[in-house]
Amino acid sequence: MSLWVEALISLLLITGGAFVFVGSLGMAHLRDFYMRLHGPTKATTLGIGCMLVASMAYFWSVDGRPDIQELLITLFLFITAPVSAHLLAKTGLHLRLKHIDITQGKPVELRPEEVGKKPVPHPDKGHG
Amino acid sequence: MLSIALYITLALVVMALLMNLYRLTIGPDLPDRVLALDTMYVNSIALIVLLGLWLNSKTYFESALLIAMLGFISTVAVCKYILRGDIIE
Amino acid sequence: MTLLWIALLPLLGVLVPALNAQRSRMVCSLATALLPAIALLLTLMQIPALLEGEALRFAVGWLPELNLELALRLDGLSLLFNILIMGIGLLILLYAHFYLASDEPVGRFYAFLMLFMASMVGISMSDNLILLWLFWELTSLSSFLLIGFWSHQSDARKGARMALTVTGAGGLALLAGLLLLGDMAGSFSMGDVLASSDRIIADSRYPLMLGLVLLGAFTKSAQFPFHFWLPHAMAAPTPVSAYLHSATMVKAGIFLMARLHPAIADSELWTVVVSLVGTATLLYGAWFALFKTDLKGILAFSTVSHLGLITVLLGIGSPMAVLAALFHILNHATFKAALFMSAGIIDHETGTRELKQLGGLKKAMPVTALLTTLAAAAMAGVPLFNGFLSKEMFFTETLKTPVLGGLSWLLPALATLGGILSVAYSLRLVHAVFFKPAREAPPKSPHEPPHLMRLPVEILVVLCVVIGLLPALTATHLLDLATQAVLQRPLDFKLAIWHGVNLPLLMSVAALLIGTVLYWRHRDMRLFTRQFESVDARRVFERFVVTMGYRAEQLLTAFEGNSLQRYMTLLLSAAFVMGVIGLVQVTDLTGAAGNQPIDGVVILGAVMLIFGGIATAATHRYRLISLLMLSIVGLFVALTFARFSAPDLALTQLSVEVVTMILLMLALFFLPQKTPQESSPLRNVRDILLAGSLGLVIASLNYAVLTRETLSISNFFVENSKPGGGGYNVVNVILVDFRGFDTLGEITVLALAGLAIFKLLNRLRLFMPHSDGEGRVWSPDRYPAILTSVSMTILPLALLVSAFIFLRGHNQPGGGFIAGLITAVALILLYMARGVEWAQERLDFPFQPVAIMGVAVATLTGLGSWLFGYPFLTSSFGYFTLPVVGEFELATALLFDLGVYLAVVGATLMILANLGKVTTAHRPVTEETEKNAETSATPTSKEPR
Amino acid sequence: MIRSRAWLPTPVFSLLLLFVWLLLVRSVAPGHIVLGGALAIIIPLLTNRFWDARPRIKKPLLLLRFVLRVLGDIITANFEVAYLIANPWRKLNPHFVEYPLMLEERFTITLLASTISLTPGTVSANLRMDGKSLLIHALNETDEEALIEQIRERYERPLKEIYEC
Amino acid sequence: MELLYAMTTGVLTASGLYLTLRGRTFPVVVGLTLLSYAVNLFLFSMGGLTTDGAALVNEGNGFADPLPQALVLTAIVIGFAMTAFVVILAMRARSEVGNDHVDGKKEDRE
Amino acid sequence: MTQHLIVLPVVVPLIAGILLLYQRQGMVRYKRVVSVVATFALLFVAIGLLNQAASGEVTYYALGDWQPPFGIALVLDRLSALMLLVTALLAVGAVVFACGGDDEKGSNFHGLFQWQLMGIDGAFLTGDLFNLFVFFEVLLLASYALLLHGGGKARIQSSVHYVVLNLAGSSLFLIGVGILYGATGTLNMADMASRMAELPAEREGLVVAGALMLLVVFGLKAAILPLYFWLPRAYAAAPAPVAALFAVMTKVGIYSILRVYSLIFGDQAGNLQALEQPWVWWLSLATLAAAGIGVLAARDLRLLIAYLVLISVGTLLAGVGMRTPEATSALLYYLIHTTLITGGLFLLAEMIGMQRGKPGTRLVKGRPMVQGSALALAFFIGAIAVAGLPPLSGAFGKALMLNAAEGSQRLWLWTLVLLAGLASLIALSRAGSTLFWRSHRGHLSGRPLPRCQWFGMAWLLSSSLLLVVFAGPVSNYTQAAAEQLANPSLVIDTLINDAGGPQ
Ligand code: NA
Ligand code: NA
Repeated sequence: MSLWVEALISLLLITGGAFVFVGSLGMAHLRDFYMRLHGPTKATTLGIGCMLVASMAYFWSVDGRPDIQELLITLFLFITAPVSAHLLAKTGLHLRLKHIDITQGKPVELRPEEVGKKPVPHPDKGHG
Repeated sequence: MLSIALYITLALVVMALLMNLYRLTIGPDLPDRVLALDTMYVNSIALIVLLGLWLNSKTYFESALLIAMLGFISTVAVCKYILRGDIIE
Repeated sequence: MTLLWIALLPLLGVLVPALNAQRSRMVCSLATALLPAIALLLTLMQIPALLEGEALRFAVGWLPELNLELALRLDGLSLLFNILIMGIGLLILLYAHFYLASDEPVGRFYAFLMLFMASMVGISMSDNLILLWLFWELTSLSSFLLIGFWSHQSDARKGARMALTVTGAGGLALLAGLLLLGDMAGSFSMGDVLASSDRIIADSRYPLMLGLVLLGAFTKSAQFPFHFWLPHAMAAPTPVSAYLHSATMVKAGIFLMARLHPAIADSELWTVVVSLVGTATLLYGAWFALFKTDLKGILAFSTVSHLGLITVLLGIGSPMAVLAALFHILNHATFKAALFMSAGIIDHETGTRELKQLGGLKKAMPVTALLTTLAAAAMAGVPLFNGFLSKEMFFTETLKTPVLGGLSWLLPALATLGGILSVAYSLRLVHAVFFKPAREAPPKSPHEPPHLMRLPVEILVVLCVVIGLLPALTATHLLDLATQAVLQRPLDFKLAIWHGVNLPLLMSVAALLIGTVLYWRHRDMRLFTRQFESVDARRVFERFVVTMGYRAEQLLTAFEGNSLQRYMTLLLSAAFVMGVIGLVQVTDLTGAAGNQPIDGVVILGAVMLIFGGIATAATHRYRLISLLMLSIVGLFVALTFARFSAPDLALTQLSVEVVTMILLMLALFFLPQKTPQESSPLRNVRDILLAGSLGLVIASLNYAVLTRETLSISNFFVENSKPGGGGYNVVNVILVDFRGFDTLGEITVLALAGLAIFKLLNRLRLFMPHSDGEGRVWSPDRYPAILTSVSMTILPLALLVSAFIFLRGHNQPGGGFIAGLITAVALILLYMARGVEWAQERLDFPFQPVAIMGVAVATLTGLGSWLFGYPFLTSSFGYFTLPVVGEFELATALLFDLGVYLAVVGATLMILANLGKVTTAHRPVTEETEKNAETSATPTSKEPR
Repeated sequence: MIRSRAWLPTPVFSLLLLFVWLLLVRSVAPGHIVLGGALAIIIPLLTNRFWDARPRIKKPLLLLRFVLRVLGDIITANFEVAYLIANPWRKLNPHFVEYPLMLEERFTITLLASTISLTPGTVSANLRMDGKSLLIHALNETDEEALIEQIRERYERPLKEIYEC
Repeated sequence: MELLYAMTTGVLTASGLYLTLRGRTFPVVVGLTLLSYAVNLFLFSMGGLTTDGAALVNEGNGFADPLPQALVLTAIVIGFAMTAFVVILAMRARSEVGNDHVDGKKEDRE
Repeated sequence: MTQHLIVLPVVVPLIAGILLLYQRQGMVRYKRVVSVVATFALLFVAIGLLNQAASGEVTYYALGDWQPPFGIALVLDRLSALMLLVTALLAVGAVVFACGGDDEKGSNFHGLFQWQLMGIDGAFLTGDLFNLFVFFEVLLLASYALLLHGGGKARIQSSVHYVVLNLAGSSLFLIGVGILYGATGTLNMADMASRMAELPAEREGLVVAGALMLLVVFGLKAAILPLYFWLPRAYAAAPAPVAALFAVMTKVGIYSILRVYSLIFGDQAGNLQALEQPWVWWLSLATLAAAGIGVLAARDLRLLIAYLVLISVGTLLAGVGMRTPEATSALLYYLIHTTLITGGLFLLAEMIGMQRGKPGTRLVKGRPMVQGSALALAFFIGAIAVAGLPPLSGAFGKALMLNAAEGSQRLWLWTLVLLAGLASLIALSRAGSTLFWRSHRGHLSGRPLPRCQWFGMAWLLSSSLLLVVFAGPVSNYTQAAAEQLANPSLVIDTLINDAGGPQ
């Protein structure tokens, strides 16, 4: 394996690792749920993407034939990550999670039709 | 060089996972925990990829693929649960 | 062979009345009498042979392991008893024919009676200890049926149960005793046992054995203090009482003592115990007979008393005492049967057995009065009646025995006292019923019974008199044979009415005189005894049984508690104890192989797993959070498998993990979202300690195994995977080939789970909460649009991946199971995104047939090898070449794996989709939100639905 | 436009599946092409019934351009977000933006929402139930109008052209 | 490494067992699931821990013992079937009995 | 076909199950025919196998043509043949009974029934420890499903305990098997037994731990004292034909104890020989005591029978605990008797309950029964048999057991067996007199019971008489089986020494 290839792979790996790290860092230290959502959605996805590319490059150079299987994982991630982020955000809104005060924009109120009827007490005490 | 990069990356991923665990533990709310778990799933793909590089083996490719697919589905299930209670309705 | 017929005929006789029950009573009675009559005849026909000293035996093997033979004997003792049993039995049949009311099921009655007769004959003829016991218990059972014959009466039911319980308990003791006895004698054959007296008595277990055997005998013969059941057994119809309590059942105990006499009686212990118990019974029974006001009650207690008398004689055990005992058995049977039947006639004719309602009956029933008086005289031991003879012999023997040493005068004195009481109650019986005017009017106006009903009594009374007058002529041969059997040697004796004036005669005279006086003054005595009479044995017994049941229930409730927690604690404690016992024998926990070096990733995995495990437990009260923690564990278990070179396991674990999560969440919706704090801190500490200790044990065992060299058969699998199984993936080859049988079982389990869950979901009514655990109303957005469209995209990709994983399984990680789960999960995603109704419409195949088809495919693949003469599940594979495609491998294992795939898909969908379906139809949604949900699910109306 | 046939309802999609198959098996041996081809035909036939309405790509070239643009944006977006997250001194201005949708079909809305989530500092948080607007959370945004305009021009219009017009 | 592995199985076992000792169905079910994870790890390790073994017979040697792997696979599937059953049984029990106690208590104490 | 005879007890019910389960609904007649025919076929197979085993030769069937110890082998000896026959006899009674209408009270009865048979037969045949686990799970899951057949609160409630305990038990099973594999490196029981001889000392403790863990599991299935609690309610709640079949389920546990410890820890095992013995012995006695109390406490006929099952468990395990060929032979005789009779009694209880209407099998005053006399006769016979009274098989079984005890064992066994017998006697006479004698006066109402039910019940109860008449031949067989069992080298030689090695 040539030095350049090795350097490229190493770079890709470390970049990927850094993105993965940053994504999780954002998730760990940002101050409200909606902000924390951004890290994993974008940075982590890209980080994994980088590592997968590194892996592709590595096996390509080791086996001597193009091997781009990892693209499939990337494809999956790119399809699913935004959807899980969307659903999570929706969940957050549904639970009326607090956002930090400096958040601008319209208040994150759901419209009346997006809120169900008044809660009904459960007849079975065991529930909740 | 590659092995050093591998070590560094591994360290980064391990730290990322520990941060996921931190968020998963402290919450404070359910969506935070779910997010942390989802991220943990994705980060473990990194772990698998690194393991493959380490062992010079593509044996673990499917595991990574499955994590990508199934991690998503469990996140969907939990979100649906929080939103609607009944996940298959 | 004749012996077998003698024993068998009464037994076959059970069927006769059962078959003839529908015919007229006359036919039924006659038919029933036929077989025992023949048997009696056959028995009598053996007398010449017996007199010539022949030993009559019959034996065929039955259960050699238990030394049980169908062995019969007919000696003098059996002869005596057979004659009593069948002779009196026939008389009873005649009597019962008239006694029972016309609407009573006489067929059943006769069947019970014949069963009883057969078992008594069996006891009398058994030549094997175990066989004896079999018949012994059979008498308890058949007497239970007879006593409870009038089952609509509470007295009858209770009396029957009491009799069964007491005699049954005795029977169990007897079994133990007989087993011991057989063991001591080295044989269960009666002949051998009777010949091994020395060995038996020298054995250290002799007292125990004797106690057990006597327990059996005493309970059966109603000896004090086990006598209490007998009076209550009088609830039976009178023929039963007459039969069971004069001639047969109660005599079984006596018979046993007589039968085993040669083997076990030659000891001080026997003499003391048996004669003391007998004496106590003699007096106790006589005393209470004096004060009973029920006719049958008097007879019952007098029976107890006379049985005591016989027991005393057997206890004394001298040859003449044995003779006296046997003679009294014969005499008692005659007069007591006669008296019972008379009592029955009186009861039958007057409608009552209460003394106060009876009186002056000699006018209405002169013949019966005469017969009863004669029989009672025999019972009282009046000279010229048979009872006098045996009682005289009894007095003689009590005078001779040295059993109580210096207190030897006590026994004759007590015997005389018994005689006095006997005279008194006999007198009372006759006088009160026939001569004294009645205090109250009886329910019916009495007259004489039909003549044939009285016939048995007449016969018996005649016997009493004839034997009493001509003992030498009538009874000598029979008694000679019987004593010879009991003593195992001939005895020279002469039966005579007159022995001259001697002490026994004086005792008899004294008994008659004082007894008369006593009856005259008995009213004062009654006042005196009233103070002691308060204990009602039946009530005590009933209360005892009820209390025992109640206590048992209490104990059981306290012990079992219906608490899973307790059962679980016990199970885990058991596992802990067992593990510790193993561990203490592991000398060095760290084995020779030692530890491998550790690395960061492993530490991370361990941290995650340990944290996840503890967190799952710690957060269990917040159920969803606990589930999230659980899925950390699931994920890292999969990663651990990957880390330690098990990709198949990692894949399987991952897919199972997701399905499990979905399942748990599906269920959680219908369960409380939180667990209230309910365990006490102490309880928690206990649980933590228990769980922790067992965890420690498991960890230690795990460590001990891990640090030892592996010595496995696995090399075989590795070597044969490709050449023998046709695949590079050993794990898969093991699953579908080497151990395909396991996998077949495993998919059966999976299909079964689907079927079982389908059963659980059938007609399941669930309350669907309107809000989550915090009281928030559910989001009205049932099917978030973005999820909906993504699920469409993922499905085909997932199917492709699933096909890929399936096809490569044999050579690469993968296989039918994982592929099946991926397919199922992708379809479930569709259910989640679009709802059951929508998905069901498009996924129109039923799941159960798919799952079953999976099992079928796997099975048929296995069966296919039969065609080639190989065992079930033998695989084969080959390489084929097709144009364009090139060479490829086909293996039957792939077909097997297809079965696995189908079973997994079918079963998983059966579980998840059916569970989803439960909630679809009746989810409580208001119309308004329903409409909104609809529009959100389909934002534009242009889309076809 | 390729006419759909009964046995091959979605040729483009089938091609994609064949491609994915070849990726999976890491081989272009004829056997695998035959097998993959078969699967690429069978699977759409099996799953066809699950599509309410199949999205029809009307301008494939435009789609390619769109994909490349989004990929580029993803990369820049990530560096931006990484910088925002990693720099503790930077003051963030989170912002909720209600984005009025022009698109009507669910599939295209999904594409747009995903694109928004993957690109600069925004996550699509909620699709209103009437399907008329999308709630977006921006990590650091002060100008609401500019954001709406940027999304509209950069992503929504191309999507509308590719699929819906 | 073996020590750490054994500790992990031990802790997982203990956590699962603790949950199975709770008085409500759901924690018990979760406990059983956790327990089966622990048991699978335990069973898996009975062939020893192979850190860099080949997965396939044609990929050289240093094989992880395949037999325990096959056993664990079967155990996972059976465990899944059992968990599925018991979880739905818990639901059904609640619908029939009205509460989710497993300790024979008749009513809720809340 | 004859060379495949050994695998048929698994394959026949498996295929029958497939045929029955393919369609969920309808085809009642077809399903009944298939199920009954399959069960009778199983009976004939079992008779054939018994015939084969009676010669004393141990035969095995290497599944997939992989020879032991590598592949899974089904092993046929006298013991397993006997168990198969008992199961088939019981199954015929239960399945015919079910055709009287119980099968239609829920879905998939016959299919589940067949698969339960498959699980039971597999457990009796397999020579592989892990395969035993798999068959345990098959029979357990089928039993869970069958237990729920017909629904109802009591069934659900009792099955929660039953299922959860058994799940925990399954985990322990895996741990036990795992340790034994880790310590010996094999799963085939005969192979494991042969390795006991030269087991390194440092592994002995591990083997002990594994073996005793398994003892806990088997004890749970067999329902030995601290682990029996799941049984009474579950059995009492189960639908009659299922409860009848369950009568053999505790015997699977007992069989496993007998098989595993006599083979693996037989005389070749040196220090480890008979390591289970003290536990089994003392706990079985305690079980007897507890069951005796339960019998006295039971206020329902089904519960009473369930506790009678428990008495039989205690008695049988005491036989196992004595660990002599005589005791084994005695317990096998008793096992045949108790399995068939308690099964028959469960069926009878259902019939009585149906005729009594509302009070069901509760021991309270009820209405008189239409077919009261016939039922009373059947109850009398069943009660005599189960209480161990002459002249039926229970008495023989009990006497054999008592006779097999040696020395100081007698004191305990005799006392407890006899007291338990007395408790049964008291309870059964109370139950019988309440059910048949203490009825309300009044008109007889209700319909006569279906013929199938009479057949099924009579089929099982009549076995008691046959066991008495043929006591000699039966006990000869059990004696031979016990001797074979006491000589593990037979199995080891056949499976390992003569056949072993890769092919
Ligand atoms: Na596989
Ligand atoms: Na499997």
